Amino acid sequence: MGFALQATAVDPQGLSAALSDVRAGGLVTFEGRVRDHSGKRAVTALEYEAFSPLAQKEGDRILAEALEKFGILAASCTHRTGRLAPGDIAVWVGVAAEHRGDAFTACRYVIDEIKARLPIWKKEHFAQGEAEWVNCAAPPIK
Amino acid sequence: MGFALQATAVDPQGLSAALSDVRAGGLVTFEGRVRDHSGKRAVTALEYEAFSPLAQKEGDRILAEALEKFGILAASCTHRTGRLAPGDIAVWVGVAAEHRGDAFTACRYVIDEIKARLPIWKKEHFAQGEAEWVNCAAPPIK
Amino acid sequence: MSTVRVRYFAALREERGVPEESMATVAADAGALYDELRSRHGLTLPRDRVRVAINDEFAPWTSLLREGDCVAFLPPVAGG
Amino acid sequence: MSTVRVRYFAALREERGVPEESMATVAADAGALYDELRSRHGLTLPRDRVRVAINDEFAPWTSLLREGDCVAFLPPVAGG
Repeated sequence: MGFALQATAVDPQGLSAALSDVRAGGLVTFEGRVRDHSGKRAVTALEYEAFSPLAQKEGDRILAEALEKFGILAASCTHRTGRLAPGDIAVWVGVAAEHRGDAFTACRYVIDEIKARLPIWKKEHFAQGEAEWVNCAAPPIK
Repeated sequence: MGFALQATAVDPQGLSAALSDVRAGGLVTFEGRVRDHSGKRAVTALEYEAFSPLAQKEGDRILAEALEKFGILAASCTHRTGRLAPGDIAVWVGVAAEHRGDAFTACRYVIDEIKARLPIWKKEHFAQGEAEWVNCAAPPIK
Repeated sequence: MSTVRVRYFAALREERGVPEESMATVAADAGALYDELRSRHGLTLPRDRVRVAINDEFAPWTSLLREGDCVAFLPPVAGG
Repeated sequence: MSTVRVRYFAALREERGVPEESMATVAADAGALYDELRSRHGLTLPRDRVRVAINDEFAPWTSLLREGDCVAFLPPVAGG
């Protein structure tokens, strides 16, 4: 339950189990995995760097917002840090609710806000050997 | 993968694993569980009855529609039959896509259509001993 | 006059007391067959809350019955 | 003049070459501090693509710097 940053593999089964509640009719989960490509380039690894104390606060706030905005019973989110390979789970979100509509809406809200607000960065390592921080390229000179 | 009706416990971990695809960035799943209440009455068990050959065809059609309508890589759905206790998984849907928006939309589509169209019925057994088929009450006399 | 196999599900099965039966009917189409069965067995659900499937596929109430058809009556579904 | 601790992340950390440093600055607010560091170290990201956090909380660029503040510069995030 709650938000967690962790340097070890994500366990979706354990996280789902922690959200089970006999009042809940629906559990919606989102698993974000490392893709084997970015644009047309083959990706060999992703490296996540977090500003931990602020990421933890912001993650906690996002879950609190979801619980306040939507009719849900429980929500949790876990985000990886460190070096990941294609296929690894980078982020997991789960929302339990009495009614499925609320669970879908809240789960979507949490992952959208996590992606937009959490102070976490990722560096893509490509098959050709180069590496780039996502979203951090300097703008072209105007 | 695909649609399945089954009389034994649903295995979300195995179903998720079957959808894993290194091209997929996102996996959205929906787990529908038996609630311990219905309205204000305590539920002790749910009994699912299916018209199997038609439910199988309709389930296959719903997944094919999702694959056609949305930009997704794979989808699957498993629906229980038989007698279930509160907390048991009654239906599971999983959708893998490159982009999370498509995965959410398609997963929601599949569970909504499954609930509206699949020839499956459920009987609620209440703590007081009585039992009722959901949605099957005769209309009041006008 | 044709002989058809009739299947009932859920609440309809319990009201009829059997999951299926073979019967000869003068009903020309699926709708007329349901009306016949409804009045004979006191089924409570009106036709507009029931769907029919013929030979394991959804079908309109106006479907003409053919010898040997399997006609299934489906009360309102409640999956998930 | 105040002494602050500065933290850099991701692309900014690599451009600066260190994850953090202590420094004395005459900058009055967080925005002026970033401008000073940007020109001194040739950081490529303009201020409008960077966010600042002071003492582990998001803060506006106009925040006045106080002695001992920990000022973190955050390039565009990319979680998930």
